[in-house]
Amino acid sequence: MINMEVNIAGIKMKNPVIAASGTYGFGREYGQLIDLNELGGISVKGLTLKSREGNASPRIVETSSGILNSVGLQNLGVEYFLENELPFLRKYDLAVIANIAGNTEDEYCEMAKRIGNMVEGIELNISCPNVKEGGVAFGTSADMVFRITQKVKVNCSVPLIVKLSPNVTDIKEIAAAAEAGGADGISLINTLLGMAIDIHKRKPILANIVGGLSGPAVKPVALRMVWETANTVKIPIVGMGGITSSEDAIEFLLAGADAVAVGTANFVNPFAPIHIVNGIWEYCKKNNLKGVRDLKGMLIDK
Amino acid sequence: MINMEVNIAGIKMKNPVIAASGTYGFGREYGQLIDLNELGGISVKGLTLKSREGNASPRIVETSSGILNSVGLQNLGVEYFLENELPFLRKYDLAVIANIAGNTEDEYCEMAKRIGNMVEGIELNISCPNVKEGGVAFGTSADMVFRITQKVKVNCSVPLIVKLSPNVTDIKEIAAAAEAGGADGISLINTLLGMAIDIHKRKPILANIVGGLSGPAVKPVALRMVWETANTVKIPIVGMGGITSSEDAIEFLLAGADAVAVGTANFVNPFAPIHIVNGIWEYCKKNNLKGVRDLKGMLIDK
Amino acid sequence: MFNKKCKVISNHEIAPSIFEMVIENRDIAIEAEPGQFLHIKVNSGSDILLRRPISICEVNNDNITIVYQIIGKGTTQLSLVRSLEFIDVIGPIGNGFPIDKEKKCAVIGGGIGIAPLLELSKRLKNCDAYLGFKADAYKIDDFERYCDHVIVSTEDGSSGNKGYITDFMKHIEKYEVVYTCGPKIMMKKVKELCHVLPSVTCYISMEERMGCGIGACLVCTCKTINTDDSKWHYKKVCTDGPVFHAEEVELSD
Amino acid sequence: MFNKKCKVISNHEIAPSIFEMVIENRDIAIEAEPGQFLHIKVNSGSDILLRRPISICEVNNDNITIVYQIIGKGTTQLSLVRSLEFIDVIGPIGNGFPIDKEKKCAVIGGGIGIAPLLELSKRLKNCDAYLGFKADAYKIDDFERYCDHVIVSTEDGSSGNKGYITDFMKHIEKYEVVYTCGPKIMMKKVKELCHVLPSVTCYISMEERMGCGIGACLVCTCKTINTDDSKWHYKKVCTDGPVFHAEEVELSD
Ligand SMILES: Cc1cc2nc3c(=O)[nH]c(=O)nc-3n(C[C@H](O)[C@H](O)[C@H](O)COP(=O)(O)OP(=O)(O)OC[C@H]3O[C@@H](n4cnc5c(N)ncnc54)[C@H](O)[C@@H]3O)c2cc1C
Ligand SMILES: Cc1cc2nc3c(=O)[nH]c(=O)nc-3n(C[C@H](O)[C@H](O)[C@H](O)COP(=O)(O)OP(=O)(O)OC[C@H]3O[C@@H](n4cnc5c(N)ncnc54)[C@H](O)[C@@H]3O)c2cc1C
Ligand SMILES: Cc1cc2nc3c(=O)[nH]c(=O)nc-3n(C[C@H](O)[C@H](O)[C@H](O)COP(=O)(O)O)c2cc1C
Ligand SMILES: Cc1cc2nc3c(=O)[nH]c(=O)nc-3n(C[C@H](O)[C@H](O)[C@H](O)COP(=O)(O)O)c2cc1C
Ligand code: FES
Ligand code: FES
Repeated sequence: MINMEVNIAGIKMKNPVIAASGTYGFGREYGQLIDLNELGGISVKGLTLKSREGNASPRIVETSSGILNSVGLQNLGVEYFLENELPFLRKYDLAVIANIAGNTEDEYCEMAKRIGNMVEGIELNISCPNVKEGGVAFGTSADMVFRITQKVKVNCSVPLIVKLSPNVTDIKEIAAAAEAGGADGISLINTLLGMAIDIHKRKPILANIVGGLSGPAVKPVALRMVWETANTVKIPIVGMGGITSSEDAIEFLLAGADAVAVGTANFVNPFAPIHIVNGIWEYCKKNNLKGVRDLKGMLIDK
Repeated sequence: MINMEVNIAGIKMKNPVIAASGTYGFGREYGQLIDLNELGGISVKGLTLKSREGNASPRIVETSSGILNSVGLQNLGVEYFLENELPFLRKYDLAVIANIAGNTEDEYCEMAKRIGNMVEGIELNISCPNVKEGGVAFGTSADMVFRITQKVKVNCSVPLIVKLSPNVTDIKEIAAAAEAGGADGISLINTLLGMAIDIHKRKPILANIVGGLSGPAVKPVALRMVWETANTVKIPIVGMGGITSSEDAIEFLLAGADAVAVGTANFVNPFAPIHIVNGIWEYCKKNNLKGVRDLKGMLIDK
Repeated sequence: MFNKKCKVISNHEIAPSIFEMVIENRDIAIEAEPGQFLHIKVNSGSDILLRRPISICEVNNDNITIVYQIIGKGTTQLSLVRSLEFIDVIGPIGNGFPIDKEKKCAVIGGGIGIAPLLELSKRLKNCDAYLGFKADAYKIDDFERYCDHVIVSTEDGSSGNKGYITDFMKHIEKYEVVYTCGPKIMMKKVKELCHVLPSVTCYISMEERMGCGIGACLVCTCKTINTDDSKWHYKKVCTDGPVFHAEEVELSD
Repeated sequence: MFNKKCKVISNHEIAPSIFEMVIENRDIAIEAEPGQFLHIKVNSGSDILLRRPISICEVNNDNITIVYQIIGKGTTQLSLVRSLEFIDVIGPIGNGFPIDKEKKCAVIGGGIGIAPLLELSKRLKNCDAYLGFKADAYKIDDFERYCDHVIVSTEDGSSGNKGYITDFMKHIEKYEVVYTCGPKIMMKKVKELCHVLPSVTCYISMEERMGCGIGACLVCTCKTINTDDSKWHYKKVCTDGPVFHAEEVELSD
């Protein structure tokens, strides 16, 4: 028997594979194609206090082995989520993580309070590159990360995961600040800021000019940052960025992630998360591991 | 007639396409396959004061639409370059740019002095992610970039281009520091720090654990940084990162680059730089431009 | 909606740069409605990462026909698929064209935009087709089979009338429902023509770049106006559309 | 050295997971020496970005034969190329095996490492071949055509002797030159056997991950010892090798 269970800072999941925020809505759509019970968890589309329309279109560009997106947190607000989306997800056996983004520190706190213990965990999105105020602005200096984590933490009734931006000079410093601020876990990476130009129209392709890069292209950067973070903090880590196959996921787990999230890969293959769960299981079996938790720290890098 | 000439901070080139440092050696090898006279310039393999052996192998991993390398500045030193490599390049009609990396500020200055005006320009490599001392350590804080640029500049008899690392929170701040320090031009991006793991051996694939990501995967990030830099500084910019086709190069020129460098693409297609020169020419012709210089600032992004 | 590996029955060029592909899948075929689309993985590498949205052109028993134009690397790759190979398809997706067999209808298509109108014509009773092309016309025979009148125009005059198709729609007031798909500029014109005629209901099939293609990622939005309170919202082209009431959508740009 | 689009004459499996491909190019064929390799672009996308180094196995007039094993996505892609298609090849590259026709030689190959030894055997005069495989042996006939004696071993005993090929090289002292290519562990053993015999010169064909493949990027280095001053240096496998004097290279790992 291989134990696929993980416990991320108190969030118990039957397997370590989470649907990444913003790529999976609130589960309804992919639920038509796969059985959501197969997922360890879902991090829902980024929520804001009030409903938001997001950025103008085009909001997506395909790049080599990646995509740029600039959705800009379109959503109907936290209240709508709790009333109309959460009950749907409750029908399934998976951990629900509420990804929240605010314009001000107070908004983050208010959302955390409002959510209470209605979900298994809160993911503090201080790394969204697609909004003018808030978002990534909170995530790029260690001081601000420390402060906002500390403030939100006291308003949280459930484990608090802080989601970090890769657009920083030193991820170790930022991760340490989140830990010092009281984060129960860290997730990374959010998207890398990028751009694409239509040379015929001589215009940026995205209406928002810049957007966030995700998909296989970013995997090497994400993996490096997860490894650096794992060597810095003691709290659990959710690794993501370009994970497409179980081999990718295992790289992240070996690098020090306790769980993984799958985003862009869903667009390509809705069954990706299920294949990844199965592949991790097989790898554990082949390597005579008792469980997926044994993978963390097995990397020979000294 | 379309004027393909560019002048990068005093470095005159007959076209805007440069072979990127470290991917082209000192021109000898690719010179067996293409006519080096077709290039606008070459930035030679990173030079150090003394000869260096570099890092252990493996030094390369292929990733999705990219590669990680960790050469670690293997070279025979600046003296050897001037005596044994430069004379070969002098047989061709192209601008030679000496890419220099030091362990200390003094080493950078000494190299700049030693090189004198024997080349058309010096590229200050303060962004190599693959060496323990020096390299990127000088390139990630605005203060240090300002200081080293200022120090080296007084020792330079030729235009000084500062090559920036993309592994920073705010490229605008770093670019501005280089400009304030007296840089005549800026080149970017060097490689993004990344990692890859062999899940069967449970070991990082690179002997150096981490390496620098280049190739098409990084293009969106590079383009965004070039655009941000062009909106920040007045000095000329050499853009690079994933350029494979003339369309890619034109994106960089529209984003604000004055010239482009081609690195990883050479490994795939030795004729890439020539195709790029031709493609830029055709684009100018099709769009009734007088010359390649007209491309800068033609982006409609306001 | 299903995610299936579908057998390719045929795939060939029917006009310069225009390909017709027939794929086989019973589940998708049974559910398919005119105006819906398929989200297709065109290769197995990570190079062309995203799927490509292509409309359902026709349904015949278990077979679905799509017609696509070579635009870039995705459609080029699709054109290289050979018969008997399998392609990975999600579909059918989205809200198709609302169908009322009693009404007098017109389908107005421009270029590759004619594709989703064929199955629609087939399911309508009283339908005229207006089909505009740049140069080479295609699929005219098929429309003639299902429509009362078929009016064709080409910009170069090589088939049918010479000019834009909108120039040959003299009596739009005789229709109760108008369906349109094609270049934005054409659909704008159609929308304007219908707008001044309260008796004509107009439906538009929208295009936008897509990610998931199934309503989860919110990248494919278009601006819509709520005709009740005049407030605008972003709606998803993939699942709120691709077919919208003409009065609801903004056709900017 | 050339960069050419070469016509594929044939490409088929000759043993489980082992393919033989024949390509045509006069320029490359004329220059080719045994031990050199080709740097091959296996597809046109950016997905499998780098070229793959594959040794020259045999040269016949304008045709070059390579033999390769399916390892990962690059070699898989290569195996899908069909006859009459063109592939992009840089070559011939590197220093081949030094040839002295007067001397008594042995070629010692393990697995896919036998490939570069075939053209070598052909150009030598007095040569024995020792060929080791895990299970399925291949290309034995060809070696028998060019060599005095061919000794084969398989780990499962399915052809030739059962065991490692190094176990069947009893009298290595009878050779003046030994050439080896194969798994590191095998080459290490061969190197050790030769090391104690000053009369035997041993050449080793090295492998390392490559970027440019032509000597420009310095990613393919292996550790070498200068036998004069005992100082070590990194040398490039692609152009300083792939063939090295056994005493010069470190076979660590
Ligand atoms: C609902 C819907 C139905 C469609 N039906 C058809 C059809 O039946 N026949 C047909 O030929 N085309 C149809 N299209 C357009 C078709 O999706 C694009 O032509 C195709 O995606 C181009 O891909 P490419 O890789 O060849 O081009 P590229 O320009 O290289 O594509 C780059 C990226 O932009 C996206 N893109 C480019 N053009 C469009 C577009 N017009 N709409 C949406 N995304 C685009 C691509 O999907 C890709 O992500 C439809 C589009 C939508 C949204
Ligand atoms: C000089 C030289 C000659 C060679 N000759 C032959 C030959 O004749 N027949 C044959 O079957 N193989 C040969 N190889 C090995 C062959 O290059 C690899 O098996 C092949 O590159 C694997 O590619 P892949 O994409 O299938 O595997 P993957 O493991 O997916 O490749 C991933 C990356 O690692 C590199 N890589 C993996 N294994 C090797 C290796 N052993 N050596 C160098 N790079 C590697 C690949 O090139 C690629 O960049 C030779 C290697 C070298 C250096
Ligand atoms: C379309 C899209 C929307 C996203 N929206 C959010 C979001 O609302 N909140 C958030 O924290 N991350 C968001 N992300 C980032 C992903 O959760 C994830 O961190 C990133 O995409 C890297 O993982 P991937 O490469 O597997 O996609 C979004 C990503 C994409 C592609
Ligand atoms: C193998 C390799 C070696 C490199 N060595 C150097 C170097 O010595 N000095 C330097 O400034 N940049 C070096 N670079 C970075 C390139 O010059 C360039 O900035 C980077 O690769 C991005 O461009 P590309 O995507 O076109 O390769 C190296 C890159 C590669 C791939
Ligand atoms: S493409 Fe994802 S919501 Fe429409
Ligand atoms: S592969 Fe570039 S030097 Fe050998």
